[in-house]
Amino acid sequence: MTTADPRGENRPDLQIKIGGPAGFGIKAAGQTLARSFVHAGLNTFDLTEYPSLIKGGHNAYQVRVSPEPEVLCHVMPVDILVALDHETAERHVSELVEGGALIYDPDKTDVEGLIDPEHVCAVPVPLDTIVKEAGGVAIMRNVAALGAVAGLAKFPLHYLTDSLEAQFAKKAPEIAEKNVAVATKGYEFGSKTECAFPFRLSPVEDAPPRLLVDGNEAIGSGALAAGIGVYCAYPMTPASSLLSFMAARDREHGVVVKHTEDEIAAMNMVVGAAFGGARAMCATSGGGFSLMVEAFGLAGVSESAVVVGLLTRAGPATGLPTWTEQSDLRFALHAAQGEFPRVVVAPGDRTQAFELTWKAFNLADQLQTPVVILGDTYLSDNRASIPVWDLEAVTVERGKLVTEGDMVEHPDTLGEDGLYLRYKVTDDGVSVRALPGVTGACQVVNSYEHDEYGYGAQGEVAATRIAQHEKRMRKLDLASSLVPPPVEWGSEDPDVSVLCFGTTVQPLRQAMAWLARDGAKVRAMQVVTLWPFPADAVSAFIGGAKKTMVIEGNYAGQLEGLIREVCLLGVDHRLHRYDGRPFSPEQVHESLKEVL
Amino acid sequence: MTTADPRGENRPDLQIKIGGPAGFGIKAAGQTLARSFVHAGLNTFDLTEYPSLIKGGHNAYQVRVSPEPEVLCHVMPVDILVALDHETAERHVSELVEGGALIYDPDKTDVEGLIDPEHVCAVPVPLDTIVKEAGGVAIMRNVAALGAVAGLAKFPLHYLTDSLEAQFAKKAPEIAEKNVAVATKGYEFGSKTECAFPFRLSPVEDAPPRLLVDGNEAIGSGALAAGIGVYCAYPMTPASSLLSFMAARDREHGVVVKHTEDEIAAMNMVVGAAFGGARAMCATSGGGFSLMVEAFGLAGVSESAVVVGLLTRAGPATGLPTWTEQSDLRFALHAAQGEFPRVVVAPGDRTQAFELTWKAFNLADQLQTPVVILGDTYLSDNRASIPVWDLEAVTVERGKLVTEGDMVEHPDTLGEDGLYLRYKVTDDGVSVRALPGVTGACQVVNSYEHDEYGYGAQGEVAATRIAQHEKRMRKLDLASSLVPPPVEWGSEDPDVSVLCFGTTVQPLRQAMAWLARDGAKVRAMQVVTLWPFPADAVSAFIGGAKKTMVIEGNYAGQLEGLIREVCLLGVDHRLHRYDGRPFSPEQVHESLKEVL
Amino acid sequence: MPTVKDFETPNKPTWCPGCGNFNMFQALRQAYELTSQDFEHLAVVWGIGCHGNGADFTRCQGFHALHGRALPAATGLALSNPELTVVVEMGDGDGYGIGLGHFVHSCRRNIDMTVVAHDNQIYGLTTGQASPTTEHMMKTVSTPTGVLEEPVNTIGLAIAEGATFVARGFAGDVPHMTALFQQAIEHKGFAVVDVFQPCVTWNKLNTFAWFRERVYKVEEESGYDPTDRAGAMALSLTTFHDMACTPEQCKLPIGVLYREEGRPTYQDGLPQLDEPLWKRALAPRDLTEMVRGFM
Amino acid sequence: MPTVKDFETPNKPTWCPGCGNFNMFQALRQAYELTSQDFEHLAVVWGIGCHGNGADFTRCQGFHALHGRALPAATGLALSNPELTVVVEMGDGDGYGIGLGHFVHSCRRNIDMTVVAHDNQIYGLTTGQASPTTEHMMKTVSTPTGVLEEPVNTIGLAIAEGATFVARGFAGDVPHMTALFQQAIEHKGFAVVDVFQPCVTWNKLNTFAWFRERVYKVEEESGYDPTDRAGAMALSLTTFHDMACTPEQCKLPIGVLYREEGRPTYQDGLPQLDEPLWKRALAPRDLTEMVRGFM
Ligand SMILES: Cc1ncc(C[n+]2csc(CCOP(=O)(O)OP(=O)(O)O)c2C)c(N)n1
Ligand SMILES: Cc1ncc(C[n+]2csc(CCOP(=O)(O)OP(=O)(O)O)c2C)c(N)n1
Ligand code: SF4
Ligand code: SF4
Ligand SMILES: [Mg+2]
Ligand SMILES: [Mg+2]
Repeated sequence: MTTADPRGENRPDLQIKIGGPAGFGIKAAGQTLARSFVHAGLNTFDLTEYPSLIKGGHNAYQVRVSPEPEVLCHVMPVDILVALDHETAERHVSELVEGGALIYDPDKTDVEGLIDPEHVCAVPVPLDTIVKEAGGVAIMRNVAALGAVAGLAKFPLHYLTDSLEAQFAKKAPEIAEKNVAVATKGYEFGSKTECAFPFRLSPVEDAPPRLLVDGNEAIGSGALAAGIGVYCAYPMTPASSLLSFMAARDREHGVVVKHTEDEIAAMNMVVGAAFGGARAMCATSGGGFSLMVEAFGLAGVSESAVVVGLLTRAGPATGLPTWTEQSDLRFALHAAQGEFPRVVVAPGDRTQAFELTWKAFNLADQLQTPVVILGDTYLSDNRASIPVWDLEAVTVERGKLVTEGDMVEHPDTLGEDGLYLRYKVTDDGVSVRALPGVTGACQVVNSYEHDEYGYGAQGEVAATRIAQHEKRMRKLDLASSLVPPPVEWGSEDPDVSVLCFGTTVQPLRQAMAWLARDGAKVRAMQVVTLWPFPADAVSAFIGGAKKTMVIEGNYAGQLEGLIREVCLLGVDHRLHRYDGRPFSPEQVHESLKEVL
Repeated sequence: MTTADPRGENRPDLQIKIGGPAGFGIKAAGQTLARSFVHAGLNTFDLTEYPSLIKGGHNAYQVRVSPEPEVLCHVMPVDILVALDHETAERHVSELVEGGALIYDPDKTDVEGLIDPEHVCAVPVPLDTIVKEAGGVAIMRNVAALGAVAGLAKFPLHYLTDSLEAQFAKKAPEIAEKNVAVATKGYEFGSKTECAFPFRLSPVEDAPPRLLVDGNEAIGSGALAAGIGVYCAYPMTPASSLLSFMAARDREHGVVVKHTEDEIAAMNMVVGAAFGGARAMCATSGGGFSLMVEAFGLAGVSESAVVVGLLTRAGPATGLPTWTEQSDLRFALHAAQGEFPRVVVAPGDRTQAFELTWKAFNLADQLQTPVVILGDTYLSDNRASIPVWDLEAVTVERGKLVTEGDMVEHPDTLGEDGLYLRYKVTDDGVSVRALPGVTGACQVVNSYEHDEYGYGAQGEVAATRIAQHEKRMRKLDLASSLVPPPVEWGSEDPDVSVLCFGTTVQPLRQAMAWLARDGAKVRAMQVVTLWPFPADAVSAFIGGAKKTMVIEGNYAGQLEGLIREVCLLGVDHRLHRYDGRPFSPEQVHESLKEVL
Repeated sequence: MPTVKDFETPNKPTWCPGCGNFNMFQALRQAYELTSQDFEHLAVVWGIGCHGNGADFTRCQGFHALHGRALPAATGLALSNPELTVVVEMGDGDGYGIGLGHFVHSCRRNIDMTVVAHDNQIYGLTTGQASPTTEHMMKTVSTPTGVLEEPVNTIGLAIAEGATFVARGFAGDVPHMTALFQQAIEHKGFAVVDVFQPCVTWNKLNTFAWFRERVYKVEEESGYDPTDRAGAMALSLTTFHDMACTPEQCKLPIGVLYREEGRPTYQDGLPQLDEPLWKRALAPRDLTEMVRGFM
Repeated sequence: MPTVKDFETPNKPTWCPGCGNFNMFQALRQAYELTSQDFEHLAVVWGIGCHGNGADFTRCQGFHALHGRALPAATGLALSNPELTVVVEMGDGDGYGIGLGHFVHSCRRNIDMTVVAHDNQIYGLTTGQASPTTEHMMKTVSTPTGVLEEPVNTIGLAIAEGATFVARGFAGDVPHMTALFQQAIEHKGFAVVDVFQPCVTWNKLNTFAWFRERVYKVEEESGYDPTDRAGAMALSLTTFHDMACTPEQCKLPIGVLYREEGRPTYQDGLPQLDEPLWKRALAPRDLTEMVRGFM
């Protein structure tokens, strides 16, 4: 996908790519770099690519950095390529822009013939030697390279060294010292380069504070903010880091975090914990969700307030474990036998991930039904700098919940016999939920169809079944009034109207920014809540449009199919991707231009 | 649902209902009765209703019998009610038609006040006494009652006694004898009844032979005919009897039948067995399928030829274990992460169940992908008499399969290095599959994305991924040309055009027969293959229709949604049912009349 | 405090007349009375099977879980509220078959919980298929030529994997069962009581009479030491038996087979579980400090 | 017959330098040569984990199954063709964690198959979470305050549940491992070889050096009787150990810990499995007789 660089000539941003063998701390290096940029008031957007191998494969990490108030997405062209080994240079040198720079170790790589010095600035940095001289260890080669990047871009060194110091201060001050020495040496090499490198990164004064987080950190934070009590998971890429995130904070925040024996246990435990009244969540990727399906249905019929993170990767089956895809939308909508209300929300970025997560807990409690947060590898794995979350906005809405006291104080929840009706048929479908411990709250939370008490035998009576089934399904109406609406932006008088869901919003935003700059008129809608589907809003969006397009990261066109099914409306154009890579904004830009 | 009896005045058929406590052999009794009818050249259609309890609940079994060449469906009105206990009489007496008969034990039930002798013929039969006098055991009360039914309907006793003799001859001849004595005595009571009972059942001479089978027997037979080698299952209503069916025939037919530790194992074993070259199948209901989901995706990505029986019941979760529903259609279509080709076929009756099952094995082999047989409790549990299957029509098509020899004889399957390419990219998406044991057939059947050899690491290369993913998905085109088309019948110039899938075809056929008799013009389509969806046929069917309607046994309108999604066409009317009961033909009839 | 009768619901038990579940139900209610349970804090989680129908008959905080998943559901419940007494009733197919993994991992956890297995050596509810504890070579509808597997050694498994109270009861002896249940509930840690529960409808081999001729109480054997782990594991091997074994050949020990006091429970390792966790969700958690770490 | 080198593929192993998997891979190939395997009939099934990457490196009839599901996949394969030699390579998370149920049920079956566990006491591929064999209280990313569970007693479990060949190897001793693999493959029945496989990247406790100080060979102990089931189970308890245990405190037996000859295998109970079952699907089965029974 070699496309022109739509960022244009006078762009303020730089895209830096660091590549090397797996297991060489590439990701950590990229994150350190990003952190020091953000501390300097710049904004960043990272992209990591790695195979499902601990070592031996090839890893790459990109940091796009800009002084502008927001970096919307990663981009494909590379301004500075840091090749920690020869393979990286060979693999990625073609991605360098005209005038870009290659940082490499002259003892490892011969750039002769690899680059044309007319077009690419060669920056030799003897990484090994620097590290050896500083008495450091091999992994510090990264740090030397980071120093060179800073030097090359005239970025004040102290942001980097401060960042390194903060990072290592706790572990061992001598290591911090060595890192600083290595970075400083690398900086020298980077700044004294002979060829002209036109880009420079200056700190932004008085920039508002930024958070540097990936999607899993955002989801985890949202869950913590919501007052989560129990988090259960079995590791699975890209959800694993969310387990580590929660586990690292369990005692401090009073959360029980359980690495379970499998995903079946995780989901069942979460339903059990929800019965106990804890806010409970599990998260996994598609394969683990497959194993959760049965208990997901249990949550539906037992009306359990649970939150499930489904962070998808490229399938089917084990598929491409470390690569992204948006192909589990329909699976999320239809998983489990029988019919029950569910909510599916798909955050597009880290800000939404935080917000939708705490909101998911409210929805689960208000609706007493499972809520799915549908993310993907592209979101989970990559950090960007974002505005500080609005912690004040977080609310805890637990819906019709009785936590203490005696059910006699809630006479409307009792049957004629004075006993508590856990599944009382109500207009909005939601019954008052009394927690274990509340006097008089005997109940059966049931995987069988059941009557209002929760008893299973009576569930077989046709009228009871109908009443309970319809009661549950009625919750979808309530849900429609509670769930986050789609997000629209762009031209008021568009030539093309584009729909997407989830993380595709990021490249789309970037592509649209470029198009708007060039005067093209595009309007976009991100369908935030996938179920219940915002039929009216989507129909209205499509209804008046000149040309319509759906962009989604799968083969079959799942969002498009959903639009067709719910709105009975077709779309004119579509862009799909299913090679494990996220959409690039260049690709989206190109594709929109074709349609325009 | 009290509706008129659309069978009309001079109907030739009789509906007999036997009810009593669970564990009293009600089902066996009904089946015996049906068998003796079929032996007399009559046709039957059974309906069994029972709770998920071994004993203590209430069971009912209906047999509709007719001298006509086919009985299309069960009906609701009852002509003869056999009440083995008082509860049955109370529960079901209102279902009796004008002029119907109640057979009851006068020592157990007082019909005074329960029936109006003007309208219902009371047939007291001292069941207990009969059994005692014959020296029989309690369960023989059923047999006495069957005798009374035969007597009442003037049905020659010997069909019943022959049937009993055949049934018990093996076990113990003395038991057979006692049963015959009891039946004979019951017959006397039935035939000497005082009130007029207008209906009578005469044997049909020279009737063609009939099979008396339920859906699971039909599916099991289809699998056996296809040459199944491995059947794996974990018991789950209504699929359990299929496991017993297969297990009872394993050695005779050379099939390895494994009751596995769970459904996860069942599905994974089947994929393993398919690798070995056996024709392999598993079956379950929705809950078990939930657990199979991950390995179902494994079958997809590894291109394994497996057949999965998904015999649905009313959900969600444990739901209503012994009751029917058609609510897992979308689940079957979207189960498992990622995208891969699958075929879903839904038999409507026992004839189709046999045919579609052996065809499913051919499709699985030809496409090297999983094929789902989507049935339900209504099909699995109930017997009807049907024309003898066309065993001559059965074929074994194993597709591109090499079972023996050396791969050098198949040079087009080898890479440039001379090694076998299990996943060679082909035009139709299907690669030549060589079984273990074939010389030179080294391969990796892989749950990861992979290259043409099957190696996983290369699957991460974007181009390889795209080639393999597109290759797999292309199989859907081939599938479209191979799968069974929809079935259409009815008026050529319809006022209403109705669509359905699966077993709903049975009540629909009956309702349409009644409507046709009364001159109404209805046309129907049974969508036999649900995926790949027959877009053209369905669009054509709907396109020219005056009014359209979908009838399906679920809440959400899943078939309708599919039509909307694939054909971008709406339908005008719909009839849903989700109380665990199958549609009755009366209900369908009524509903169609409203629409007409 | 509630007494035996109080733990009933308006629903009449629907088990087959003579089923071993009736006695277990009786013994359990007695144990609840003896251990002074109250309705609000007695949480019972059932699997799916005939045993699970007890959910309709027991007044408590009930959870009728999925087939095989009673243990993880119960674990989640226990981990959400330290004030509950958590009891699991599971079937043999349920707990030792499809749910076996959870059972072993729960043993390893020594989670404070009582597990009662209704071990009728058959699938009752699905009408008589072989279960993981069905005798070797027994014929059932799913194994018409005989079960080819050895039965699960439930006791050996539980002891080998870390359960700290492992007992076996017999549904024909209510007082003995009651005492076992009581001890199990009072035990701090993962307590398993595997009960021989004759299924009178489907299991025509392992009947009340069959067991009566074979069971003996370990506590009546002089010298049996339930704290000797290797000894208890060795004894567990004696529960393996053939279809044809005579009462002399297969003696079946019942009673407390193994007990270990003082090992920390899973909950002991969770200082954050010092109160019901719903109390953590009364208001948004203050994350100001944590969020600063992301800046 | 193929020799060691022949069992390689064009793909270079990608394990971390120094990983215990290299030695296991070496020993396995040697065992394949020693047991005269041919490519056509040697079927190896892998779970998902670092160990599973062996699927790319081993020339055979390979099946890279789902995480935790190598055993049922292998079982299906074995039940479809009696002419195959079936070997399973599984991880500790894979086989003793998520797949534990299958492991126990496979032991009960005594299915004729060889299972090699790459037991590195950690989740390698998902970057260092606790596994079911991780030491009690060890800190990992998923258990930053320490694992609260006891590790699975893999050996005790296998023996208690019916495996007929149970051995333990150490990835630091290739000849010893090779001999174990060879015996396991030659054993008729369910053969388990659990191998201590240091993960040099994520498990900084159970290193090669750590094991070298602790392992000893049971066959060198005078008087060890691997046919004594209770004795072997008792010995399995000695594999439980603490993080802090000294080489003196935790001696780890390796070698053949239990073996039982002559017990019928699962396949022995299946007379219908007398030829590869694809031969049953060459033409439609004649059902005329059976169908008559429905008339
Ligand atoms: C996932 C799943 N598979 C299968 C079933 C069907 N099922 C219900 S109960 C049962 C077995 C019952 O046996 P057991 O656990 O021993 O309980 P019992 O009836 O003997 O008390 C089965 C297989 C189910 N409910 N869920
Ligand atoms: C259902 C499912 N859950 C989670 C994963 C993610 N996963 C892949 S490997 C692995 C654990 C690996 O540990 P282990 O089995 O010990 O193998 P090792 O890498 O140590 O060889 C996990 C959790 C998966 N592939 N499938
Ligand atoms: S089937 Fe067996 S276990 Fe179930 S209720 Fe009847 S006797 Fe009890
Ligand atoms: S992570 Fe551990 S187990 Fe995996 S390859 Fe590296 S050293 Fe081996
Ligand atoms: Mg049982
Ligand atoms: Mg491991």
